[in-house]
Parts: sequence; structure tokens; C-alpha cells
Amino acid sequence: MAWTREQMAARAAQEIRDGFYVNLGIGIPTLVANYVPTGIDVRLHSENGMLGMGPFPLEGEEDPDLINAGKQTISELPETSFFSSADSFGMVRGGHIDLSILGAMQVAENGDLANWMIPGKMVKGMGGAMDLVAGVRRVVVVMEHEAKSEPKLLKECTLPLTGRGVASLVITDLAVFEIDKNSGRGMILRELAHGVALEEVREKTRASFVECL
Amino acid sequence: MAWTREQMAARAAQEIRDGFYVNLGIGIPTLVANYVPTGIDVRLHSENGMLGMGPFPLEGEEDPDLINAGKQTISELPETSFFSSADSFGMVRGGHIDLSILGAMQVAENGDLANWMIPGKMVKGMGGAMDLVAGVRRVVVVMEHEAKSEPKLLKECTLPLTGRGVASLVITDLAVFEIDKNSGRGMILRELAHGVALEEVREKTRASFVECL
Amino acid sequence: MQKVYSSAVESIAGLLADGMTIMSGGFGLCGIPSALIEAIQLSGVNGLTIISNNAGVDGAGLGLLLESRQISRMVSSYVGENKLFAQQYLAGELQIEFNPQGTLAERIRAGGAGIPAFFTKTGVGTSVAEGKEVRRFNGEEFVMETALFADVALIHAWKGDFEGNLVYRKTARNFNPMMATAAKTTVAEVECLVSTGSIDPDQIHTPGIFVSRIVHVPDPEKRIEQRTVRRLAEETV
Amino acid sequence: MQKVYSSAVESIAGLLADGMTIMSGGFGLCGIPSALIEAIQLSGVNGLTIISNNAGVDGAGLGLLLESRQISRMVSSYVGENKLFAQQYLAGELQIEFNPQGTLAERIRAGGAGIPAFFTKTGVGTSVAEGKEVRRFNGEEFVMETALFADVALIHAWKGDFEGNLVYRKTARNFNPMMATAAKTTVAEVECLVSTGSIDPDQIHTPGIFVSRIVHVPDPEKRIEQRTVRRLAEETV
Repeated sequence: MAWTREQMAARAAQEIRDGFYVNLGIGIPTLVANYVPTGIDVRLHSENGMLGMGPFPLEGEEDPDLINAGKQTISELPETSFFSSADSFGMVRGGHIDLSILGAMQVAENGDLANWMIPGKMVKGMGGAMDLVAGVRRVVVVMEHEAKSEPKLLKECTLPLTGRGVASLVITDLAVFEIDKNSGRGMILRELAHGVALEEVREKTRASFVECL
Repeated sequence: MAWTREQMAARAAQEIRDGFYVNLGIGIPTLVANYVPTGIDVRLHSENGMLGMGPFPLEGEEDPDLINAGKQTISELPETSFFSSADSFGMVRGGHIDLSILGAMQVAENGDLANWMIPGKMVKGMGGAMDLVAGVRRVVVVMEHEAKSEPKLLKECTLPLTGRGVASLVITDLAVFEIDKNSGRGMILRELAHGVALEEVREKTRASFVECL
Repeated sequence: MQKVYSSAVESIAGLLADGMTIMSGGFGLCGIPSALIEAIQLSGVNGLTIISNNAGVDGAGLGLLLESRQISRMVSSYVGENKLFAQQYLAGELQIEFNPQGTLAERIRAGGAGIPAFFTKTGVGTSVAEGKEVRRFNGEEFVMETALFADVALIHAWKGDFEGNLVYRKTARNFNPMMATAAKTTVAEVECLVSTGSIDPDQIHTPGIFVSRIVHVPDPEKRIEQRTVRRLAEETV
Repeated sequence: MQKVYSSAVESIAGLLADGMTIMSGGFGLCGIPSALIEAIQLSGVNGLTIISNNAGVDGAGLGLLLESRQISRMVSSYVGENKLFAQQYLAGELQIEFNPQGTLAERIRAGGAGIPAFFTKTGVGTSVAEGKEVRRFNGEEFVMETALFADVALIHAWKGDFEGNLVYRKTARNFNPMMATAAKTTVAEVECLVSTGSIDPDQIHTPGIFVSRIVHVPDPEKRIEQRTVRRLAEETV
């Protein structure tokens, strides 16, 4: 009875506050835009040089000069602004983006995050992921709890890091963990997905965590 | 029979090549714009954020939003572009400006230049002078040969420096000196002002120089 | 996301504290946030560190805050136009840190862009480099300069929309765009307040993300420091 | 000051040499200098180091130069879309230096702005920081990154005038403005070539000082990598 991808996205959308500037990663994070609560005004940042990203265009209105960081055609909104990649990552690095929601391969109990390479496999590059996790004020990870029955919530990441001590919240299909990065006390289990037993989470989690449901 | 200010400016204008981007300092350097030879296309840079600076405006056309680095009202030209101070000094520091023509209090035989403060007097600040002398590809100094009978061409500057080893050419009312900054051999006397005797230049110059007229 | 305030005084309300650091845009009297500076004067906040290329003139711009003795420290590149400045400085009431103009601009840009320090050739071998790290890259020497960041930035723009997107006019742009990025709270006065969507998104100089508060100041008084004109027949300066 | 060339091939004539470093603008296939890349392919120059955020796709963009085996090294942030890239990399014919995208953008900007090195928090504690200086500022760790500079930069702009002033369109801006500043010679292809004076001087993204050569490429083919659309009733993605 784990959460679906849509339920995970909906849970992540609850992290968005009114007036937030938010960067959404590829995959489940992209779905988050569909679950922003009514009355919450949010501005989406696309790191290739756009603020105020709109939805996909209507058929026939695709513009090759208007894409998001996933290289998908998108649309603009009245509040949209465009700028260079240097200015875009100035925003990111300078801490002007409130929230980044992204996927990960592994997260460690100290907030270390790995999502860009698997040794031995062809490396495609980190794109903007390292800048986002290092620069954005709050990093929320949305990912499956396990990958092919391998735990992804670990004491220490085994994959090369994208960022050190960067994740603040992890939302999986089974549970929600907070990470107090300064305490060194591991993760804090905050929520269980509907119908998921604590026992299952304990079994599938290598990271140490305290329960504070 | 020394050169007048106008003649010094005219001599400095000969340093401008076709297609040059040039920054002119305050005082005699400002006059240089009047002596650019016909057929020479030059673009004037104003470090407060403008390229393609035009002449003073016609009476009644002054615009408080359109000034040069000397805070004088100026005009724009068809080729004009405006940009921020950060971008403007990026151009300067990045070596994109071909030539800077500016005044100085002292120049040493190794190219050291002093023009921003006199110890004991109220200091107004260096403005953009340190950036210009350090960043522009070629720095030409236009100044009186002496100040109140005190030599200004010295073995070493006694005033606090604006830049170290930055001047390439010095045009005074008496003579023109080249500085081979890498040789360490002092200045090279290249020209005498019309009617000026070599003896007078020798007398009024503390910097060592070779004569190569 | 309500960013528009009805007056300059309201637009800075709740942001001020004695001893804080404020960035103030402009070059000379061109592109300065006059209405916001007046509001700061009215607030009576003092002991301010002001980061601004210049210090205004007697009776205008930051000159107002010198008159009311609200400034205790300036970070600037040139302060030549102000008698009051000289008096207060010589009396020891005012500290000044001079920065080369390009270094000042870059330090502010760095503050906004999350760059804590960078190297520049400007000032190497001068008093500006004293006490700072000097390092060689490709055989040339460079001095390390650090970022500047303020509690509040005061910005003057020509046009702004309700989203906080800003457009500057001619050389009134100067330090405003970088300062808008380098403060906890950025307040912008705009000559024209337009509806969101009416500025071409390719032509926005400062995206709204950097601007927390906006106030509409139509027809601000703009002074000219050096009025220079040419006669009709003259071609050049 | 004659900057306009009559074809892409002519616009790069005399600039090329085997083993040189070329910057190429664009993000994915958006805002890439397609005509100039084709001209590079025709020239046959090889052993190139290419600085570009991506490496094109098979048959388009920098993919063309991979097909003709003209590239020996790439400095990029992401090269995922290209089978040929993987083949040549695994065969040892192609070297790759990965940079975080923001670090890549900033290194190029630094190259153009005379900043030989700067500090960033991006990559601290990761393989990106290996062998680089790490230093604390205000209790936080930052890694030192150095500037990038090229022999030639290839730029795609929407509009340009005879002076070399450029304007970009929407997200086709991306890496183009910084690259235009960070090369010995910058060549720009523009979709619209307009007379000098017809672009508002407040709205020029790249001033002409950075552009040595311009070529007019009307109606360039623009590919879309991920065509995503919504149905009329849908509100969001």
C-alpha cells in the first residue's frame, strides 16, 4: 500500500509555501506542479534561464527557443523573465531559490545525496544538479524507497556524491524523513505512507533514524 | 614652445587605430575625441555603463539619465549600448578595451602610475582608475611634464600607486616617451614637442631614458 | 505575492535597524533611489554602513543621510562631490573604505551570485592589495577580493511590474542590477509601474525574484551634476 | 569596422587551427550556432577542444563534429543524448571534462571578465573538488574554480546589427552571452540582421565590442528534442 508517484508528488507539493521560487527536477518532481494547493502562488525556475515557467504548450504552439532544463517544450506566463545561464546559476548559488525538489539514487543520514553517476556505467554528466543541491535553500528529495530491493536510504552513500549534507527532507513511496543536518543524529521519521507499517520502513532503511510520527 | 593642451590631445589621438574601443579620462584626455583622424572609426567607452558615447547634447536635450563617468551630460549614437557597472568593468578587466588615455600625477620609468591620492590631502577615491590601468590593453598617459616645477617622470613614484607597471606611452607638453615595461631599461624618448630642446627634457625628467628620436 | 507598497515610507517599514548595512544604487546622482533615501532619513535609523559608488552631493542623494548623521561608514569608489563628507570624515565621525569601482561592482555581483571571493588584477601593487592574498595565475599577479552583501538594497529603476521585474534606463542602470541581487531584502522605486506581462520577458534587466518590495515614484526629481552642452554647429565634445 | 560576412564559411575563414579551443553556445539544441558548426565541419579542422554545455545529438549540433571525428576533448555539463559520443569516449578517442552547469557558466563569465579564479560551494565534497583548493569563508567550505577562455566562440543570436550588438530570444539565450565575451574572436550567426540604431540601446544583451564577425542566417532549422504538449482542457503539466 505504498504511495503512488502521484501521491509522492502531492506530498512534495505540501512543502511549497506561498510566494516560493521553486526548481523542479526531472521525473516525479515534474509532477509536483500539478499538486500545488489553490491559493499558493509559486514561481517555477528552469535553470537553463527562465523564471515563471508555464505548462507544456498547446499542440502547434511549441517553440524550439522555449524549452525547460529537461529540454521539453514549455510555455511562458505573464510574469516570465529570461536570462543567461550565468545569471540563472547566480540565482541558484546565491540562495535566491527557496526550494528544489529532485530525485536521487541514494541519500545518507547526514544529508549526503547521490544522483549523477554509477561507476562502471557511461557517465552523462551532472548537468545543474550539483549547483542546485549546493545552492538552493532547501532541498527535498522524492524517490522510491528502494531500487530493485536495494535500500537507498543509507548510513553513507556508496555512489559518488552530488552534494555533501544537502538534503533536508526525503519523501519516498513508504515514508517521509526529515534530516537535521547539523545534529549528526541521523534522520527523523515524520510520516508513514497510508497503510505502510513501521516495521516495513525499518526493514528497508539502512540510515539510522529516530521515530517522531 | 611646449605643446598646448590641444596639441597634446591631438598627439594622443594618433594612438587610436581604426575600430578601437577607447576609454578617455577626465581633463586633456576628454579633448582627444575632437582630434580623431577622419576615416578612423572609434567607439568610446564610459565606465559607468555605456559603449558608443556621443558628444555633449544640444541645449535642451540634456538627460539626467545619460551621463559619462565624469558625470557630464552626453548623448547617444546609433551604435550605443548600455549595461551595468559589473558588465562595464568586466569589459575593462577582461581586456576588451583597446586603449585608455588618462592623466597622471606621476609616472615611473617602469610604467608605475600614480593619479589618485596625495598623502595628507583629503582622499576622494580612485573611482575606476585602478581598474582601467590594470585592465585596458594599452594605457597612454597625457600630462604636463612638470607640476609646479616638480618633475612628474620619475625613477620611482613617490605618491601611492594607481597601478604597477601599467603605462605604455607618456605624452607631455615637452615630449613623448615609450615604456618597454618588460625590459627594465627605463623609458624611450620618441619625440620632442615642436621647438623643445633635448636639453630641457633631460633637465626636467628624473626617469632614466634612452633617446631614440 | 503582494510586492507593491503605496509609499516609500511604507516600502521600508519593518526593515530597518541601527547599525545595519544598506546598498544604494546609482552613479553620481544618476539612477539613485531618491525617494527611498528620503524615507531612510525620515526613519531616523542610524549607525548605517552604506555601500554605494558615491556619497551624493550636499543636499541630495546620500548627502541627506550625511546631513542627518545617520551614516557611520561608507564603502565607495569616489566621494569627491561632498563638503559635508569631508568634514565628518576629518572629524572622525565617518569611516570610509575605498574600493576600485570595478572591484566594488564585482564584489556586489559576487555577493548576489554566491561567490564568496574572486581574484582580480585591479589594485595589485597598490594600497588596495595590502593585507589581501596575492596569487599568480598564468604568470600574472592577482589580488583576492571578497563578496559584499547587505541587509537592504535600495534600487531605482525606470519601469517595474507587480511581479518585481525591473527595467533600467540608459546610464541610470549602473550599480542597480547587482545591488538588487545582493541583499536580504531589496526595495525598488520605479518611475513607471506597469501590469505584469507588459514587459517583454527578453528585456527584463532584473527578474522579480530579487525584488521583495516596489513603490511607484512617478516624476522623481532628477538632478544633473555637470550640465554640459554643445552648440548646434559643433560635431564633437 | 566591417563585421558582417556573407556566409558562415567566410565568417570563420582564417580563424581555425588544429588543436584549438572553441566555445559553442546553446543548451541542448536550443540556441546553438548550427550554421557555424556546419562551417567548422566543412573546414576539416580537427583535434578540437569544445567547450559547450552539451554535445548535440546524433546528426545535429555538435553531433556533426563527432561524426567527422574533429573533436578530441569536450568540456561540458551533460552529454546524455548522443550515442556517437559514448562510442568515441569508450574507444578512448574523446576526452571529457565534466563541469557542474553553473560552474561551467561562471567559469566562462570569469574568462570574459578578467577573473582568473573564484570560489563556489558547488561540488564541495564531491569528485568535482578533487585536486582543487577548498577554503572556508564564514565557516562554510568553497572550492576554487578557474576561468575558461577560448580561441573562438560560436554564438547564435536572434537579432544583430552591423555594430555586432546582439539580442537573444527566450531560452535560446543560455550560454551565448558569456561565451561571446570569453574568446579571442567571437563569431555570431543571427536570424535577423538589422541596421545599426534599430535596437533599443537599453535592450542589447551583448554589446558589439564582444563580436568580431557576424553572419546572417535567416530561417535556420531548429530541432526540438522533447516535444511535449498539453490538451486544451489541461491547466498544468
